Amino acid sequence: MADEIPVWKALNMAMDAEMAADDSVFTLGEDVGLYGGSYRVTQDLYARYGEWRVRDTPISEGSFTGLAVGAAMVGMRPVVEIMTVNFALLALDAIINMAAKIPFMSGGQFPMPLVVRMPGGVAKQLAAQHSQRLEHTLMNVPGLRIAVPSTPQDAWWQLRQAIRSNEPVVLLEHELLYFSKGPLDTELPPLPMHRAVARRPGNDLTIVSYSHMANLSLKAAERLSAEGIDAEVIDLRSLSPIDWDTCMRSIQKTHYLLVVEEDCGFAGAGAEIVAGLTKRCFYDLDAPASRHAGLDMPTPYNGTLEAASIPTITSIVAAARQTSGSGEPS
Amino acid sequence: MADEIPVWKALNMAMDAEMAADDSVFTLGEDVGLYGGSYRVTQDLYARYGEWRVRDTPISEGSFTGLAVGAAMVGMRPVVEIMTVNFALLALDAIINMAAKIPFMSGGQFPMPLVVRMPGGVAKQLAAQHSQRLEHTLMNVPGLRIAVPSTPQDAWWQLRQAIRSNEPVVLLEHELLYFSKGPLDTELPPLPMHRAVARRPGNDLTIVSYSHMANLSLKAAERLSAEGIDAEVIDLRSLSPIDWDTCMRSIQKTHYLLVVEEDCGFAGAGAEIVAGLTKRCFYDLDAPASRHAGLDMPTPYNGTLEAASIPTITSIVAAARQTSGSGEPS
Amino acid sequence: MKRDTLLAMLHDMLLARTFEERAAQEYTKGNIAGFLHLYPGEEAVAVGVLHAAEPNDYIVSTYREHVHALVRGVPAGNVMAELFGKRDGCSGGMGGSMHLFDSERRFMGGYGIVGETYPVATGIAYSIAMQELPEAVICFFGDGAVNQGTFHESLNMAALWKLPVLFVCENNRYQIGTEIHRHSAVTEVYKRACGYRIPSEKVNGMDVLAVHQATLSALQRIREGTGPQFLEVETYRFRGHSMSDPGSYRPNVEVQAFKDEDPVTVVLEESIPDYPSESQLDAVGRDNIAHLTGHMRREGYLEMEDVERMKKDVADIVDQAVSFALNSPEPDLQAAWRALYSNRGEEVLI
Amino acid sequence: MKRDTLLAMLHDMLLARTFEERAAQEYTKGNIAGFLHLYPGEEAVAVGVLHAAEPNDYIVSTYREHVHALVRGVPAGNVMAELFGKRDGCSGGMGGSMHLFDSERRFMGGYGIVGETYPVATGIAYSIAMQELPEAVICFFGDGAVNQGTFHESLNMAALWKLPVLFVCENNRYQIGTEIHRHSAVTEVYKRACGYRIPSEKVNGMDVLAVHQATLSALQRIREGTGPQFLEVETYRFRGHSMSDPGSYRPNVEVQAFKDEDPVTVVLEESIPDYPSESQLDAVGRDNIAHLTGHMRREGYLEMEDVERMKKDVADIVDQAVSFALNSPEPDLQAAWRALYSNRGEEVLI
Ligand SMILES: Cc1ncc(C[n+]2csc(CCOP(=O)(O)OP(=O)(O)O)c2C)c(N)n1
Ligand SMILES: Cc1ncc(C[n+]2csc(CCOP(=O)(O)OP(=O)(O)O)c2C)c(N)n1
Ligand SMILES: [Mg+2]
Ligand SMILES: [Mg+2]
Repeated sequence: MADEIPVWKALNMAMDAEMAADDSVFTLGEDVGLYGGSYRVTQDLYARYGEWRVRDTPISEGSFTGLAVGAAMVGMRPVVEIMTVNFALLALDAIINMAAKIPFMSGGQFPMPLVVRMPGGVAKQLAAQHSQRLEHTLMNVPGLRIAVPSTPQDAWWQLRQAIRSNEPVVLLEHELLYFSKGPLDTELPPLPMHRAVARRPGNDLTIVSYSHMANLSLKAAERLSAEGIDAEVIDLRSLSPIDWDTCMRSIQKTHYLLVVEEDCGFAGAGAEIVAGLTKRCFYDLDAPASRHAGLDMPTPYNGTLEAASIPTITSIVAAARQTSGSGEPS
Repeated sequence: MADEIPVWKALNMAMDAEMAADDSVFTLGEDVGLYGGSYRVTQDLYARYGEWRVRDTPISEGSFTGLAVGAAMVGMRPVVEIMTVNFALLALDAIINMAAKIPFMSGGQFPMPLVVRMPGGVAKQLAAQHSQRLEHTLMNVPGLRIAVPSTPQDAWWQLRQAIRSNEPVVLLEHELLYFSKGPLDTELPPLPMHRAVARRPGNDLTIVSYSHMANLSLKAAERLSAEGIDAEVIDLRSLSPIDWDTCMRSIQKTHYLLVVEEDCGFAGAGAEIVAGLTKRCFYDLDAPASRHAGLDMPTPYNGTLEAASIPTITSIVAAARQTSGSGEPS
Repeated sequence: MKRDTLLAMLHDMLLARTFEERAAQEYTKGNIAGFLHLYPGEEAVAVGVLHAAEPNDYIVSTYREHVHALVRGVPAGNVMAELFGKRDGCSGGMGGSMHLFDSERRFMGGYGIVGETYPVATGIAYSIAMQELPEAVICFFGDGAVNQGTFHESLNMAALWKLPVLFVCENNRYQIGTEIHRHSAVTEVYKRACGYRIPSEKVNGMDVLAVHQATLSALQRIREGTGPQFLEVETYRFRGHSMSDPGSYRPNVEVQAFKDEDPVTVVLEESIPDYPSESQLDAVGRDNIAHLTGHMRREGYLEMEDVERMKKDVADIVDQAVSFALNSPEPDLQAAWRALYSNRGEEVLI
Repeated sequence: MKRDTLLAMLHDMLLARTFEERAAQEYTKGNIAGFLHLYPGEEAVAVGVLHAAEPNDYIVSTYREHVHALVRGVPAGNVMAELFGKRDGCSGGMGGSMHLFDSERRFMGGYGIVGETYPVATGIAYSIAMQELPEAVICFFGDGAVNQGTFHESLNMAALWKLPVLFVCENNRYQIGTEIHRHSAVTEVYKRACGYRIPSEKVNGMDVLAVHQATLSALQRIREGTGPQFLEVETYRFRGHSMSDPGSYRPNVEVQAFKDEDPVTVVLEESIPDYPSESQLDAVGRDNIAHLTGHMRREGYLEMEDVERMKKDVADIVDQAVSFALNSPEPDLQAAWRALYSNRGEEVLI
């Protein structure tokens, strides 16, 4: 029987398991050590593995991420924690121009077993600069892989798989998920790291989502079912690569697609999901695929406006109704 | 009668005109001064306006772009030249977290008459790090505007409009266009800065493109016409906002859509264009909208491979044939 | 120094402390959310520096900037309303605690991404220099912020072009939980300005007069055209990094040691005429704030009544600020769109 | 110093010069495209530094790195083939001139984005320190690169954690067309290491022996565990920044002045026994390379035949490199995909 634990704990256990198993795994970032990590993901690791393997850094995101790139080239397995995704804008050269390109530019001579963990998403009134979303930017980088776990079980395995991979992997962790609990069964074998899963089967409409929004979509689906709309909810689990097949199979059954994403809609992750699936399922779709996304606006600090700027369970329900043809016409 | 001049010259004249008209316009970047700019856009301005208004900078992209943000807040009109878009990854915090957010976060208290010019695109064997494309990243930033001129006439007006705007505008200039010539009629009134134009009318298929690829698409359309396929070519001229109406009118006429883009296809600019237009024109489209894009691969140095990694006139012709149902099924 | 000046400083320090402690309470009550970084312990920095600035100077600050805004003259009600996310907040409720702005008072913002203050300040200074105006920019940042690349890039440009910026490092010895010797190879922050040949000085941040004097001289040099200046102000924050940080990485004895030289409580205690005595006062030594009150008392500037009145005044100001914030309406979504497109005017885009 | 060592250095300097001038020709012929940044004038830096390195040390370089690769032992044919974009290029034709890599020789790449070498080198050094290996990393960068934020961030971390990196600034006084006094507030680059308390020294980059000696000592200190070291090597590039730069921003007289102390031509001229004379040689003064040949000739190390043979040798090597590059096949698209997914192995992703 699996215990119920929060996502941060699953990540913490995953870090511990991989660090115990392999001396070349180390982690670095601001306050990952003595302080134990802003969201506790590295808690107790400093005491257990010492300062060389759990390294507190200065506020130098560009260079400590680049440092991890250099270490990965010589076979170390660094796990960078960028305190939050908002500061990753300062590390994009290291991630995009270095980590993702060195294996290619060198003709395949170097490994890049780099993991970059980034807490992010819209949390609770952190205002515009601390509510940045980077899905789309990272997705457009060939050579980079992106995992977006939404449950403790996925967090546990996807972090471990990311650490074991020789390719650079970004883990986008949603700040609102860290303290949400779910079962973790460490004996369960892993899914392939980038496989999508249908969290809820349904026949009337396919909702494709990821991370925190996948959980909200599930809750919305329950409400929808009370109204007689039977939605299938697919949690992508990965934004690069995307598991198109799982999505296609669902659309072939439901004929309607709604993508739910928290990032700004214009040129967000949903653009690729919708474009990719419309191309693949054009003749299966009975209506245009819809996106229900964040507003194209920096996140307001005011709590009511913040909530209005991103999808909520209620708004997902409304969007689903409309997509499946059961709502008022827009 | 309009003279034929190269794009760099049109930009140079636009800079000159705005600097002459308004003392608060200044430009800064690496080698924009004494050297005259890598692509000659700032040629002769140093002698004419002096070092304070034409400022050579150290290699400090993050900070000199941020410096321009500060200057714009107090009403100056800085035009930053990031030597090439590839170095803009180092300036994204200034562009995204500062320029695009300060007017919003301050509740609308500050102007942001900032222009950031970036030569970019895939040029001639500059290899992976110097062939970065950032369309999609910048498009996903609310508060930012993006112009992508493809002719001297557009370069002339769009740069002037960008300088006069109080909002932050990024000008993506394609490196292969600087020395391509076209007419410039300085007496012609400007189009609205973000209006798309049909460069060639046609009835069988709509090709939506921008920048260098719009020019290649035009040439492809000529070849297609010899085969009896009458393609309408729309040059977006702007990636944010996008002029949906002009595109929609075309699709309502042709019923087929091909988007041609040079950036990596997965989560590229085309994802939004296709998703946005499919949603708006779902019932007008006789076939799924197609994207013909760069391969999802860093740009190889080898010239043959580089050419194979992005659309060419020939490959656009083939993609158009297939989209319009006249090619071999894929 | 003039009595009024000293009293004004004391007033602002008391206001700062009262305002921040009240903000902490309001946070606990749920009226404020998000990250809340408080300033207790560091008041002498903001007060000493900003009392030396002219109204035409510009201020650029961090996410720990409520007190900078207050001392700069942004009304406490508008600051509190911003923390509450209300329409009358100084950023219209869009920015919150980390993003206070007031263009009228040339308060150019609180920035949430560490290291952003350098380029913003340098850019404003560039504009000043280009127009040959007699103004200066004051740029605040922490000891942790010194290791961000923009520090290096911006200081080099400021020095190269002799821009009128005063760089003020609020060295409270911690970058959240990381103590300075674990984040900086050189812990004497003022020495790090040497790589740019920027005149640099270390000041005791517990001594508001020393901070004030050093700032006056630095601004004077800037206005004479010598280019940027650098002050490292040694200080300490009594609370955790933000409301969500218990601060358990610091030994209690360390926190207590600094509290003992707290600029505000010392001023308060000192201002009660009989305790401590003059001789006790003189013996304090390390606490230079004591010298201020000592000085004020010797000059006959400070009476028991003054302090009582001031305490009451600031308590009233803060109470009123909270009522004002509570009563201010929430901004609506239209206001948010207006803020986003505030610079669009009548422009036709498409 | 041993005769063999000196001859080997001379050989590498000649090879470097010949290789680069030939690359320029091949560029003009259209066999090489893109940006091509050449090294003539700076040979003594690469040769002096890299002859002091051990095979287990790592080298991290910039886009102006052909000579670093050659001196490190990457065969001229593989370097030339990479410039040609061919399959036998040391990066399989994927990287080109700016991105030479050779994992076997621990040549960790040429980087095209200015400032990337610092963090890469620091990261490799972190791995070395963590494993307590006796290795070091040599990190090259230009004078212009010193103003990138990563310089500051990386040097701080390297110093803080005492990482085994030798930072080598190739100060050729120009950042493309911007002379050093117009890009740096402090033009003595070695002084900029003081902000991190990294031992730092300025060396005459026209003197291969001085460069070699300074590098040996610095590496020695690194291996003793004292942490990072910094060398500023003063040098000059005779050509424009890249093939597309005529270099017209530099006065001719300046270029000529530096050419007069060109490490390579001086070595060549000096090695012709009768011209210039010993006394002429001694009079050269500023050109320390002349001291090398003078030294070598006095020791009986250098004969006319040696030089002739060497010149012929390097010409042959370069000729062969060009034929090798010409004959090497082009990589196909499959090879590109393989390079991109080289680290995927049998991994099942979906
Ligand atoms: C670029 C960036 N990285 C990390 C953070 C998270 N963060 C916020 S404050 C802080 C510590 C800053 O320390 P210091 O500069 O000393 O200022 P203090 O908080 O002590 O006033 C950190 C790491 C951030 N906001 N921005
Ligand atoms: C981040 C970044 N900005 C700008 C450039 C363009 N650029 C290439 S080399 C160069 C000058 C570098 O000068 P320096 O560091 O002195 O090296 P040198 O070329 O003199 O060897 C510039 C500006 C770049 N490659 N990367
Ligand atoms: Mg601090
Ligand atoms: Mg140089």
